[in-house]
This record gives sequence, C-alpha cells and structure tokens, in this order.
Amino acid sequence: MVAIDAVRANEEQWKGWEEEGYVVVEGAVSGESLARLQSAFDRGVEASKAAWLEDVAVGHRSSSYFDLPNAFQQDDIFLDMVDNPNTLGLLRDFLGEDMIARGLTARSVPPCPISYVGWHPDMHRDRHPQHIKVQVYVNDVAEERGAFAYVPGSHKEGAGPYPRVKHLDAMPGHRVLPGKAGTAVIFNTYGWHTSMINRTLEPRKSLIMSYCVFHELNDRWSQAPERKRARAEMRAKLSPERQYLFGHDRGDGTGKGQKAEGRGRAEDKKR
Amino acid sequence: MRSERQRKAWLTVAEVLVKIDAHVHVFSKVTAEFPREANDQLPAEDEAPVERLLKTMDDTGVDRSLLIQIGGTSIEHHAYLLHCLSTYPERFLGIGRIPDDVDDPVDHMDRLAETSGVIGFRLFGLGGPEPLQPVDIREFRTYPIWKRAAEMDYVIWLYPRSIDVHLVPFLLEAFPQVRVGYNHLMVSPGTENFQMENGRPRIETRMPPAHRQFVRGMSRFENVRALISGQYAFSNEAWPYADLRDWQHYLARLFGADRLMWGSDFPFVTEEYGDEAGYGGQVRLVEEVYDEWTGEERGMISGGNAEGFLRFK
Amino acid sequence: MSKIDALAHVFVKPSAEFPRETSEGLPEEREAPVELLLEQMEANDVSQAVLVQVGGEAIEHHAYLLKCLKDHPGQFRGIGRIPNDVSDPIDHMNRLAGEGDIIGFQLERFGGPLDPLSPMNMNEWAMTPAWEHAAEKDFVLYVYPDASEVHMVPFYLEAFPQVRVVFKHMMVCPGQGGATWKDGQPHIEVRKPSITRHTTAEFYQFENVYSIMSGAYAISDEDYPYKDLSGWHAPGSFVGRYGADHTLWGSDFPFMMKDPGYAKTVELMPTLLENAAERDLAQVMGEAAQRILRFREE
Amino acid sequence: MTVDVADGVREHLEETGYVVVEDAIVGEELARLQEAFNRFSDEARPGWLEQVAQGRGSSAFFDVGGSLEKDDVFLGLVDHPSFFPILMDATGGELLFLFPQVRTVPVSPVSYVGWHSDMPHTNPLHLKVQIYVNDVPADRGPFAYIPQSHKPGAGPYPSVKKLDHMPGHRPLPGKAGTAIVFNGYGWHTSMVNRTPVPRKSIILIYEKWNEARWDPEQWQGIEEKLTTPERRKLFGIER
Repeated sequence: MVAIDAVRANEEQWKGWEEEGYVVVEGAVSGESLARLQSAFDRGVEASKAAWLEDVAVGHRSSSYFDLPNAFQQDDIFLDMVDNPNTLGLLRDFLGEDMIARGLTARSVPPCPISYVGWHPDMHRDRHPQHIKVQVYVNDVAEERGAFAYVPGSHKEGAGPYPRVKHLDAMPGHRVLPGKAGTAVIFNTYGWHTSMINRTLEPRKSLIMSYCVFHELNDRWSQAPERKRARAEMRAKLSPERQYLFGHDRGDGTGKGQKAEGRGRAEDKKR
Repeated sequence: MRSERQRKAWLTVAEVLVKIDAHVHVFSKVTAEFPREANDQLPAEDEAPVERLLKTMDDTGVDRSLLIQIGGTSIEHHAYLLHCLSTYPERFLGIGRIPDDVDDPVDHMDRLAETSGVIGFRLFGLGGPEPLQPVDIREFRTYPIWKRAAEMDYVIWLYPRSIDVHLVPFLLEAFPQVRVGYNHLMVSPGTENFQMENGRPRIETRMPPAHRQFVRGMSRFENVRALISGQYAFSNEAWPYADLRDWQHYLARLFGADRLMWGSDFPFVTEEYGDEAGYGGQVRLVEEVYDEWTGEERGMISGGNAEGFLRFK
Repeated sequence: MSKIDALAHVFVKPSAEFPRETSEGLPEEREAPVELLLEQMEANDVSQAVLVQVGGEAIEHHAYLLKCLKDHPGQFRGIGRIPNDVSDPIDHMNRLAGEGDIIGFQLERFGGPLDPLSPMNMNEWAMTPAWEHAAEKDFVLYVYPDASEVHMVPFYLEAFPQVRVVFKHMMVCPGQGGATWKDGQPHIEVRKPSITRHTTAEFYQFENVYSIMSGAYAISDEDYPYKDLSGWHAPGSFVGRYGADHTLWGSDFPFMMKDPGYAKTVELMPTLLENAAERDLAQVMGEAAQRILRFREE
Repeated sequence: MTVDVADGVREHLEETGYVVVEDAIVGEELARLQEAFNRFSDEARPGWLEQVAQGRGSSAFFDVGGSLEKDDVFLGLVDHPSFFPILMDATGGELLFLFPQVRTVPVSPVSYVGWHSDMPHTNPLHLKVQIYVNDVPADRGPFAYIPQSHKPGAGPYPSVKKLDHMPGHRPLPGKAGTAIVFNGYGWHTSMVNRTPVPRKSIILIYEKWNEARWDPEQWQGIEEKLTTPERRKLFGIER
C-alpha cells in the first residue's frame, strides 16, 4: 500500500510522463528532511570514503563516482526517501499498486572534464519489464555540475536510433535537467539518459532509487546469504507498508507472488 | 576489387607497410659505463642487450621500435638507452624517465631530449589530489612536465595507477596538443596487485578495468593513442589471451584503428621469461585479435600509426 | 543494404486540394508525383527517401507532401519549409511536425547581420528561436545558406550542438544569381575548386553536421560523371574530412531527371568515390541516413 | 652579403622557423598604419560584401587590394628596418618581394584556415611577415606556428578537428605593431577568434630571389617610388 496522503500525478505530469518519459518534481524533499538527508549523506561519505579510496587504489573500483555502501543502515532518512509521499504517489500512478522498490543508491560524482557515464538506456523494452528511477539531488545541481540529462521521447517504442556521440552535448534532442537540492526527477529507464560533465569544484550528490512492477519481475532475489541476511535485517526496521513496498512476503520475485488485485497501472489508465 | 593502396588513399592514413614495436625495453648488466638500478625485476646480472632486440626484430620482420627507459630515472641511468639511440638512430626512438623528486624536471627533460632520440617521457604517478578532492592541475607535481611537453612537443608515455586515473582527463583537456601514448591496453592497475612471476610483472586485475568509464571518455581527446600491449601481465590465459579480446575490441571501437599502437614489452615476452608464444607471438597478436579487420587496419595498428604519431623517419 | 535518397522533391499541378506556388523551376504545368519517384526508387533499389518541400512555405502548400507521407508510412521522411516572413515560426513548425513524419525543416535564411564584420549577437538574430525550438523538439535542419549568410551558420552549430544539421548540394552556398534554370534543370554557378574551402569545409569539426552530396549535375560544368568536382570527392578532401558516416547521398529528384536521370545519379557516388571501402560506400548510400534521420529498417 | 641582426635572431629563425619582433611598428607610424588600414578596409568592404553575396569571394576573410599603390605607409613596411635585415640575412641578400595581404578576419567559432604549410621544400625559401595592426590577444585568432615544422623531413602532422589539438603548436599573440617573421615551409594557421573584434593584420610575402617568380611587370605601377637599387631589386624591377 501507499500512504494515503501521497501526492498524485496531475494532468501535466501525466503528459510529461507519457510524451517525454520523465517528470521533474521540484521541492520533493525540503526543510527539515532535506537538512537531515544532506547531513546523513555527508556523514556517510566521510565515514566510508577511505575504504572506497582503498578499493580504487587496488583497482577494484572506479574513482569516477562513489556510492555510499548500505545507506539504509546508515540513517533512516534514506528509507524515508524511498516512500517519500511527494514522489511515491506518482510512482503508483505510473506503475500501479503492484509496484515494488528495488533499491537506493547514494552517489557522489566528482568534478571531471568527462562524464562517468555515456548516453544509455538502463532497460530494453523487448527484454525487461518497465522500471522507473527517481533521481533526487542532494545538493544544488546547476547545469555545469553534472546535471542529469534525458532525451525526451526516447522511452517510446521504436524511438531512435540514437548515435554514439563523442561529446555528450552533441546527443540529438537531449535536455539537461538542473535543479535545486531536493528536486526529484522521475524517469522511464527505457529512455536514453546520462550525467552531463561536472565542471564545478563540488561533487554532484544525488540519490537514485529504482522501482518496478512486482508481478513483472523476471529476476530472482539474490539468494546469496549476505544478501538475504541484509534483507532480513532491514525488514526488522520496516513498517508493514514498507515491507510490502520492498517485496517481503510477496514470493521469490519471479512474479509468482500474489498480484495485487484490481490495481491498474499507467497503461490501463488511458484517460 | 579495390587495392589496399586505393583504400588507404580514401582513408588518408599513414603508409602502413612498416612494422613498429611501440613498447620495448633494453638494459645491460650494471657496469660503470651503464649504471642502472637493480631490483627483483632487473637483477644486476641480467641484461637485455640491444643486439638481441635487433636480432629478434629482424627475425620477425619488425622494422623499428620505441625504447622505453627502465632501470632508473636519473640522467646517468639513461646511459644505455642513449647509447642505443645514438648507435642505431635509424631503428629506434626513445622514451625517458623523470625522477619524482627532481628539483628541475624541465631541465632534466631538455637535457635528455637535447642530443638523443629521446622524444618523450614516461609517467606513472601524476602527483595530484585523491578523488573527490578539489582539483587544480597547476598544483600537480607533474604539471611542469606536461607544460614543458606542450612547449617542446614531447610525447607523454602514460601508465598511471588506478588511484591517479581521475586526474588524467584534466591534463588531457588542459594540454590538447600533447601527444599521449596510454600504455598497456589503458589498464591502469591498482598498487597492491603487482607481483613478479618469472621475473616479469603479473598483475591481478579485473577486466574490463574498474575505470572503463574514464577510458571511454578519454577517447574523445584527439591526441591520445592506446597501446595494444602488456597482455601477458593481465591475462589469465595463454596466448592469444582470449579473455582480453572483448576489451581490445572495445578499445578499437572507441579509438578506431588509426589510434591504436602495438607494443610487445620486450624482453618480458621472450622465452627467457618463460613466455611460450615468445616475441613472435606478440608480432602475430594484432592479426590474431583483430582477425575480422582489414589488412590495412591491422597494418596501421602494427606500425603505420606509430610511424606517424611518434615520427619515425 | 538498400539505399536511401536523402533529397527528393514531389509536387503536382496546383489544385484546390494541393495548392502550391509556381516559379521558373516549378511552372504550373510541371509535376513530379510521388508515384514517379517510387517507380524510380524501386527500379534502382532505393528503399526510402527524404521528401523536401518545394512550391511554397505556407502550411497549405505542404498539403501534397503531407499526403505522400501519410500514404507511405515508414518509406518517407519529410522536411518542411518556414516562410521568411512568418510571425510565429515556432507555431508554424509545430503545426507541420504535428502531422507526423515531418522530421525537420529547410532553412535558407539565418537572420543575422549580412556583414561578417558587424557584431555577432545571436540573441538578436531572427532565426535563433527556430534553432532553439529545433533543439527542444529534436528537429532536423536542412540548411542551404546563401553565400552572404554562411558566416552565421557556425555560430548556430556551436550554440546548438544537439541539433542535426544537414547541408545539401555538397555544402556549396550559391551567390545572388548563382542559381539559374535551363530547360527545367537548375545550374548553380560556384567557383571551383570549391569556395567552401574556407567556410563549410571547416564545419566537419561539429559532430552533428552532415553533408548531402547532391546537386552535382547542377554544380558541375562538365558532363556526367562531373569529374570537375573531384575537389570534393578526392581522397582526403571534403568527403574524406567529414567521413563516410557524415556523408549522405541525394538525387534532387525530379530536377535531374532529364540529365543524367535517376539511375545514373544513384551510380554517381560509387563512381566518384572509386577508392572508397565497401563499408564506407554503404554508409554514404544509406546507412548514415538511416541512422541520422531515423528511418526504420524496411 | 651579410646583415647585422640581433644576437640569437638568426638562430631562432633557423631553429624554430619563426621570429617575433615586438614593437616593430610603433607610435606615429603605427597610428598612421592603423588609420590607413581602417580607411581602405572601410572603402573595400562594400565591394567585398558584394563579392560574397555573389558567391565569388569568401566571407571568412577579406583583403584590401592595391595597398602599395594606395598609401606609402604600406610600401614602407616591405623593407621596414625593424625586420627587413632578418629577411635579408635569411636569404643572403637575395630577397624578392611577392605581394602583400592587407587582411581582416571576422569573428567566428571556426578559423578561416586549417593547419598548413605554404610551400614544399622543392620551392625556393618562402618567407612571410605577419604584422598585427590591432592588438591580437590569445583569443583573437592569433597566428600560430609549429616550431621546427619548417625543417626538411619534419612531421608528419595529423589532421586535427580542433586547431588546438595540433601537437606541439605555439600560438603567437601580440600587441598592435608586432611583426612575426616566419618560414613558409613550416606549418601554421590562424587560431579561432572568440573576441567580438575582428583581427586586423598585414601579411608580407617574400621568396629567395628566383627566376620563376621574377616578374618585372608586377610593380610597374609604383615604379617611380622604387628609387633605390635595393628596392628595385627587391620588387623585381631590375635584376
């Protein structure tokens, strides 16, 4: 279930979602909770940066970006972000009640004359079920601070082809989406996106959360012991709603779980 | 049917018939005339004399090669390299080294490049801040080296460690006119997974490397060339190192056939170092890896590109 | 891989249903119906084509183009026109593109100062909003600048790197009175070797600039295969710099039908690019257009 | 013949292929030069624009024709004492003046010319002098040269999309009145002008005296101004 007070998609947001493949929600996180998020994020980075740098030195990880390890254990504010009422309602509209949260990444992208990632879709329409990502800026992200960018309409069936470009800003028809801290970008992962070049002196800090439809899942939950343990530990902290949102007691993730009844999703909701 | 020559004309690439080995080492025993540092990799009694290299090249049809300094960074440590360059100017060009703690790197560079066939310098560490720290390239220890390379058209022979890779794009952007040869498949290995095996490097690293995003991004800088070399050190398989094939084709897609250069890493690929395929295997490697490419493209990788980029005469 | 004609025109005699303007090259009685083009394409293994509007720039003048796009979905892409005096070019673009397969527009005016030595402030240029809108909507721009306006183009290319810009007619920029008609065929008077040397030839450094090697029949002073144009096709020259993946082929149908005709026009690039690799020719003859203009595989 | 040139100048020209002469033209003379340059450029501009519009001329730059006939301040540059000795020294006194280019280069994101060499070594020594008529800072399309690229067998040099990617090149900005003497065998270009102001310069073109280039007719129009034997030889009026 989703909190009743969740904000729902308005006409304009529906149009943006269907036509362009993304919706920007300004002020999705603000005030007290934004401050908590920012301090938790920075504390987390400080606490775990050394280990990351070691991995970089050994050659096991890339220095092009840094993801906070197990953010949920670091602070509950990260959990609050996953069912943030300012975005969750829209996600339910776009995915339906049977939605499930797949995870959260707390990412720092250092300044660099090149981007850590090129233009790409995460998912392929013919191979994967619908996934949605929500990117929440944790610090102010001006255009030149490696803002998220998307090719409007590239999520549609038969869109493209899109060329390999040497310079990110040469991607035909792309749109750069800068935003203040607390801005959320909800985007369709079938669409082409990237992170532009960060030419400022500060890293770009953001959360990237992933959602999809439970009964469409075609991958098993990782059966690795540590993964199961982590899920079990985390479950202890979750309210029933959150347990449901994270897929607990909903089968093994192969879609065999009970499908939530009568809960439509975007495609069924053609108005 | 179009001739190779005609094809080249359309592609306007350099003459591709020449074979050039863009990464080899020669060294002598430690002597008064040719002092050098001795260590596990290079015991004082070991030697890889230039005559042996020349014979190996002649036996395998390699015309020229680029000698990379090994066995120390001070001027006197370069004695054998300089000797080889001045003795066989028509066969070799050279890459020198610079001590990390040298007071005046510019003077060091100019002195080495002045009279000999030294066309550039090899860099490992770049002397900049760690990831997530503010970056000002003017504060890098190696900034004066890059600046001088830009002024004098020296080549930078780059083999950074993984902890330094994030600094490279800043330098490439600031010095677009500097020719950079990025060593050993652009795998910038980590510090802790170097070992010696049969007296040659054995580097445990995952492929594709963790910093592949950087590799993709750096390919847009026009003056970077990727060295198709060092496979033996990274591969978990015997020649032709099938586990590296995908990565080598990825590099080819990024850089195009005209921005790859083959190098052998002689002498560490010879039988003396327990390499079964030997130098001949290295010479055949480009053909083996890029088997679906045209002969002309393979020719560019095996020498045509190095001839133009390094200006072999 | 079958071929894609990146520059063709279709039109019928003016009628209530399909109004169009008439001109020296497009007299009232002249017509080039889509059926004729399809016939030529089929006969020469050309599977798809870009139809560029002729015969007027008003919305209603596009009636026949829109019909052809509608009747042959997937086979054609359309390039519309914008009246120089239109009050709201953006609305004009949207209304035409709203119709579906219109993927962009042809521009011949750039709205900046004709004197290259005067201050270049793009914010004041009449066409800047159209370029902004093209960037916003991912429209393709076919450009055919006059010699007196080409100096404005690189400012747009730099400001809008994400806009696909396609130059027709080998990137030549005819001067006033440089384009004339003779027996229904155009002739474009340009200095050879190409005067593009100092201008459009340098635009290859922008990733989204593409060149259609069309109009040779009109530009050349010689008979087919127009060897006096080797300055463009010779190895390492114009085409070589842009690269096969940035070079398109176009017939300029129907204006070259009398001489040399469609079949010979299809054969022209393979003839002039005699040294090209097969895969490069495949790019020029269709693969590049398929990718850049987003034609679906037939 | 030998000519006195400052210490190191000959060596610098021989070694790098160019020599920068700062303040070659100064004060009153510079003011006159700028005034004449601007006056004749303004006169020539409409004709140039017409040429451009007709497709008979390039909009990428424009030259004032007949400058030597128009004003002695231009003529005075051809054997100007500030750099003339360098040219004479480089050619052993066997210098032939070919022609001037009084050139204005508009602002543009692309340069009007790529990296190139003017002449192959089979051609007699080809020397040029680039004189900045207005201030040319690094971002106003300064002349740029690849040191040592004038030497036989130098290079090869790659074709680069962005001018500043040329290996080992050196842009040569300078104040108004700066003169750059360079060897035309070497690779050079004009960098991109990103300022709001066009670059104004005069390019003087010379060669070591040779029969093929000698045209006694060429400067008949200004013969009465070519009174000294040196000038008459320099302009090819007499052998």
